[in-house]
Amino acid sequence: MGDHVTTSVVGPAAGAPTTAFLFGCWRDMLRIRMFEERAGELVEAGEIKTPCHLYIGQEAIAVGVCRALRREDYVWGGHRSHGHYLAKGGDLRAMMAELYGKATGCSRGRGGSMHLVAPEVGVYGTVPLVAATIPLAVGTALASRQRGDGRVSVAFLGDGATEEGHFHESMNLAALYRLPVLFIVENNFYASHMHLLERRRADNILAAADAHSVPGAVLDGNDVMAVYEAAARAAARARAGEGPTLLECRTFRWRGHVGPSWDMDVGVKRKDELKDWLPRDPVARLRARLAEAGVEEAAFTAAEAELRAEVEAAVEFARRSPYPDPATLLDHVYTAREAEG
Amino acid sequence: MGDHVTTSVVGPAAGAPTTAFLFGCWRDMLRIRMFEERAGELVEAGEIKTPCHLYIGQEAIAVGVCRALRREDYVWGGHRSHGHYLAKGGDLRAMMAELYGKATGCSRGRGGSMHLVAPEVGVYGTVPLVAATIPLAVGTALASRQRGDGRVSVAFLGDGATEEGHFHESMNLAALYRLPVLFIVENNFYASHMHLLERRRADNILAAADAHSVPGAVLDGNDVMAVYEAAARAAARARAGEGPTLLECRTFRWRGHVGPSWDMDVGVKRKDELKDWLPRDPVARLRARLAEAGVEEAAFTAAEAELRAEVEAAVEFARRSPYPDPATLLDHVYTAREAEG
Amino acid sequence: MRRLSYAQAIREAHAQLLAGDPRVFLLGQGVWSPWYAGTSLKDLDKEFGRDRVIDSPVSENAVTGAAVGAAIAGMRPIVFHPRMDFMLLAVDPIVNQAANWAYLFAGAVAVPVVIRAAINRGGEQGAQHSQALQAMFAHVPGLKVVMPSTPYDAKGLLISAVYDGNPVMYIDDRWLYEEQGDVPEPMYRVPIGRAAVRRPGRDLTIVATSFMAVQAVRAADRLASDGIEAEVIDLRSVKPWDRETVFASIRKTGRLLVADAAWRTGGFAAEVAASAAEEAFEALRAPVARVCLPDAPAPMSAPLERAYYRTADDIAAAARRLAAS
Amino acid sequence: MRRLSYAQAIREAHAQLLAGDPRVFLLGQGVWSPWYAGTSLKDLDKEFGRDRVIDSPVSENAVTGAAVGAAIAGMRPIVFHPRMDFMLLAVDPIVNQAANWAYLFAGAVAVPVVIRAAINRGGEQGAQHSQALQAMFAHVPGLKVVMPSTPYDAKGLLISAVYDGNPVMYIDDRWLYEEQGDVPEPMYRVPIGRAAVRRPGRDLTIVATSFMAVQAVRAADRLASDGIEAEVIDLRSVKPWDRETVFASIRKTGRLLVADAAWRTGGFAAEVAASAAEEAFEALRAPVARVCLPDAPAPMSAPLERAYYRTADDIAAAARRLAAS
Ligand SMILES: Cc1ncc(C[n+]2csc(CCOP(=O)(O)OP(=O)(O)O)c2C)c(N)n1
Ligand SMILES: Cc1ncc(C[n+]2csc(CCOP(=O)(O)OP(=O)(O)O)c2C)c(N)n1
Ligand SMILES: [Mg+2]
Ligand SMILES: [Mg+2]
Repeated sequence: MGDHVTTSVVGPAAGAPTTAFLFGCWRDMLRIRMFEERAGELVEAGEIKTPCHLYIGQEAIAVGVCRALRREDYVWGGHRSHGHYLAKGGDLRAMMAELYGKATGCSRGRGGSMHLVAPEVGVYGTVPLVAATIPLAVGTALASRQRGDGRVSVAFLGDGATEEGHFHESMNLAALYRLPVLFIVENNFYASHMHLLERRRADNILAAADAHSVPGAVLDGNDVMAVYEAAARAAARARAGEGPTLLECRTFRWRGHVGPSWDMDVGVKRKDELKDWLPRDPVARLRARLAEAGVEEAAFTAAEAELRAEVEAAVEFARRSPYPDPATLLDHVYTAREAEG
Repeated sequence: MGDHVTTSVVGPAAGAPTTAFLFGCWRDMLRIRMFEERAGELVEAGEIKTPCHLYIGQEAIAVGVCRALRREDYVWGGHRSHGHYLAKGGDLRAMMAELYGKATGCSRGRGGSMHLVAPEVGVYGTVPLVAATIPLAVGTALASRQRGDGRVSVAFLGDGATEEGHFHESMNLAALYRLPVLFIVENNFYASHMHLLERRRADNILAAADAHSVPGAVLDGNDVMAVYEAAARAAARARAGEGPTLLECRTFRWRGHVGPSWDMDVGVKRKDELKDWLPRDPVARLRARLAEAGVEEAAFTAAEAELRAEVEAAVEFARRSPYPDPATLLDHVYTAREAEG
Repeated sequence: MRRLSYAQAIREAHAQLLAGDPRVFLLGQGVWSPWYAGTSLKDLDKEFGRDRVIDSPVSENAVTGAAVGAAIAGMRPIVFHPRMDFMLLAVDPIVNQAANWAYLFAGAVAVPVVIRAAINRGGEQGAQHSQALQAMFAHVPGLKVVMPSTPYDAKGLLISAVYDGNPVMYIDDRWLYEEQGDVPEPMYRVPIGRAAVRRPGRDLTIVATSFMAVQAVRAADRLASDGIEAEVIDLRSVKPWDRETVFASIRKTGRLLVADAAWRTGGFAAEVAASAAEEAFEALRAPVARVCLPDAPAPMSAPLERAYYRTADDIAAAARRLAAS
Repeated sequence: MRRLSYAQAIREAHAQLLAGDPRVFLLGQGVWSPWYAGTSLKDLDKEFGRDRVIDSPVSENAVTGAAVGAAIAGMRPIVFHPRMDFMLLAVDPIVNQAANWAYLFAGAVAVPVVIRAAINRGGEQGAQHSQALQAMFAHVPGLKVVMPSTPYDAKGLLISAVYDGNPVMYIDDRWLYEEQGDVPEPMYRVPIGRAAVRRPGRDLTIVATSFMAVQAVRAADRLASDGIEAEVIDLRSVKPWDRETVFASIRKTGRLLVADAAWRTGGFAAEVAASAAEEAFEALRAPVARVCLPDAPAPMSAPLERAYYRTADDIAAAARRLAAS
């Protein structure tokens, strides 16, 4: 992954972020964007068949949060987690190979887009059952509390996931046991074809945190620094034993619920909303800010070229990789290694 | 049931309640109290074996709410529902016989204390899976909305039930569809052996209603008129198509979680709390108020005698009743009658 | 006779039920979506209004419980789960509540709810979007479970389910949505608990469910060209299931193969095989055989999916072994 | 050798695990209660502190999911459900999550969680406080399911479950809590997937689970006085189950009776009977027989409970019929 700024680089201790840090954030977001756009093309081309829920438009949330984390912190995601995986430091080639269903994939071709894993950087599994990983995040946080290992657990979830009862149960447990967990609600206003206000009376997700004594905030989810700073404060609270935080990050997904199309499940309403959101592109916004701060065009184009090359190399790697051997079909239903030691 | 004031008698349209109405409320509460005390004795005597969760101390809630309802309204309960069943107008003898496991029981000896039914007065089943009937209450309310039958559905639930995710899911559905349902939370501060603050950070159940856009209020659950008036307002809102309401009724159960004992699962803390709560006896409070209002001692003692006789007659009825015929064991696994017409 | 696809037949049943009975309504995830349920619910919201065709929040437990409650109140709700996997969040309202009600209250209260669960697998979706869990629910007294394999049954069993009076789980399989078949226009019922003999035969009995019933007929045609005459029984209902038809066939053929596209261990095929070994033992001339999914979660990668799922080839191969034994 | 009750053996296993391994902790409903879990967890909170013995809110889904997450993080949690019925609210974290993890991620992540579910029935509790649902979970690949019937196994299987490395459902039965038996003081393991032959016999094979294994031994003693020698096999684990021991016994006796105190249709007994009809068919000299609960929810009234539940008498009667056939 060349000089990809890994998430182990922690942001500015205090005060204004350095240009280097901001540039790294921009680059991380662009890296997700480029991966997703390429994956979308490959889905359209029929090369990738596993259902892909693209993250395009929401990149600032994954990057802003993961920039505030350490390598050993836990990150949990769902069906739309390409961005979470990359932002936390997951191997890009291994994810591309996974989308191709290859043996070199991060899940060895067993998982696909909706089941990603990178234990070496704290991604212990993203799965598409909505809200399913929220209690798991509470569980890794409980483990951290019991071990005193100072780790933070993050549950990335969508606005739709807040409708599942176990989201509420999980917040109550986290507050009750003062667990080091961040609930990052990516409110993109849709659960597949359904707008937020077709699923609840009010646009007030934060009130649920209050009901469970979980402090929280509402953020511009397309402003990576706003997300980073709030996540850094929340992570510090968590590490200090002060318990969970919920951050509602307001954003918008640009593409259809699943797949690359722009208008698959877009009603008239969504079309208008999309028009408002496109100008708030988190990647372009930060690029502009960096340009103002004096970063030269060459630096951007160089990074873009690097990333394009990285993604293309991953596609090549995935194409060249072998499929899993059908003889391995029944492997790993159970783990052989005993749980001890 | 002699001259038991049935729930079809609706309270004073407006202004101060009549003495007759208050007397009726007192009598309804006392009737529950006497039933429960007698049931407790019979459990201790080993005559009743089905697990009984006694309602003693909470009578004002069932009576206050059901006084605001009509015969055809739906009432849903749980494991501690003797009071709900009686307040809504369920047959007292049939419940006593059910506790004895007799064929004359309201559930024909199949249900016991934790599974009561009285469809003729809107009790379509109380069951002990915590929070299980909350979505069912939303369902009967949904049916009412679709039929426009003007009925109200009531879910009685405990503070512990608010920890189940489907309590939250249910409130969201009720608010979203503006359903005629009342969530009556009987906050007695314990879920079996666990105090409220061992199960959640804050004593703030009402905040959950707010999170789901359900209007609500906190009430003295030992003040039958406070409960009645709030329930009447909520029922009126529901019938007017204005949607659900949550009422947190603060109260205390006097006996152990299950069975008649006073201290079975009573820790030191609970003992002290009980000391504070005993003087707030909802039955005694209303009796005193009625005495002040000029009701003569004779009226009380006459009612007490009637009710004692009614309960004793029910015990005799239950004792004399036959057990279900084991040959009927496999009846009613499925209903024969087709769903049509 | 009119030909419809399996998905069209499901849609027609919904439309006729909604048009003919004000007590019927549809509640569940994706019912307003153009693609969530394939074409099996297409535009029902436009035709019958969003008060009777209700798309829901992502709250399987309360949504299913609400349908159960509405049924208790006398409505005829159909609650839809676009994937059976999601329905596992609603096991309490189904198994603890709906299934127990009639018995608990000695028939005083009925729960005429239809719980529709789609099996939606393959296409590299992976383990959490693939499960076929009929065995879990066929085990539960008080529930009925139907699994239509033809457009005709897809329509007739949905109508029967809505009017059965008991909680009925209606399990359809997305792999069947494009199957074509004769479907009468008027409403009609297919009796719950009655199997269909899809093909007569004397050499062995193949008992199959849902998608495997279609595969079994294809297998039987190939077997016939080898001179093996298989009798194919499509169970259509797994709870209750048609024991008499199955035993009668075994008494004729002496050989039983059960095909069910679900995990082998503890799957519904085990119940059929066990019952045969109890009640048609004397007639059995060879060991019973099961063609099921391996005891593994569904994989994702296409080559693994091909190795995992069972088709007519697998049934034919097992049938040849059985006929030879 | 030291005698302990089944409940004491469970408690001792917990205490030794908690004392010996900082990764072990206990989470669930009623673990601080003096009576919720009988004596099987008595005072563990006082002995090991409430940070490691954690009573929980009434939130089965998130509590179970939290245990799954903690296991993924390398802890060895035991999550307790005082009644299996309540656990139906936690089917998603168990079946969709814990069971799939190892496979989905090709072994990169393990879920060494123990899910303890107590069967707690009788005593006029009724349908929602009575269920024995081992069949539902034994169907699921990726899960293991154990059902100890003796104090010795209750201790040894819990220790094996905690160290198995996979999600293991540990099902205990309150009706066994007072059974006495020899229990060594030191920690020891009982292998998961290995059955125990409780009594040798040549005339028929009785395969039983949990409470029914105890009843089967009693039945066998009575049968012996009639000159019928039954071999009693206590499965101990239902997933995986010890096929070889069962088939070997059938090859010896030629007769199989399966006793499982759960609903008959689609119960685990069906899997044992079906497998016998597949793999030990030639050895079978009579139809297989099942002694199970009727296909009905549990009733409440004592006379109905007596008619509903199965005991040594029912096993003995079925065995006599089978031996005579
Ligand atoms: C338990 C469960 N129910 C339903 C689904 C179907 N489903 C997949 S994604 C989705 C919408 C999720 O919306 P949200 O949480 O807002 O995430 P987003 O897609 O917007 O990122 C639904 C309902 C599922 N995967 N799991
Ligand atoms: C789903 C479920 N989980 C757990 C239980 C065990 N249980 C029975 S009563 C109870 C406490 C309920 O407390 P609360 O809701 O406050 O009602 P209360 O007993 O105070 O009236 C619990 C946990 C149950 N019956 N159902
Ligand atoms: Mg969303
Ligand atoms: Mg309480």
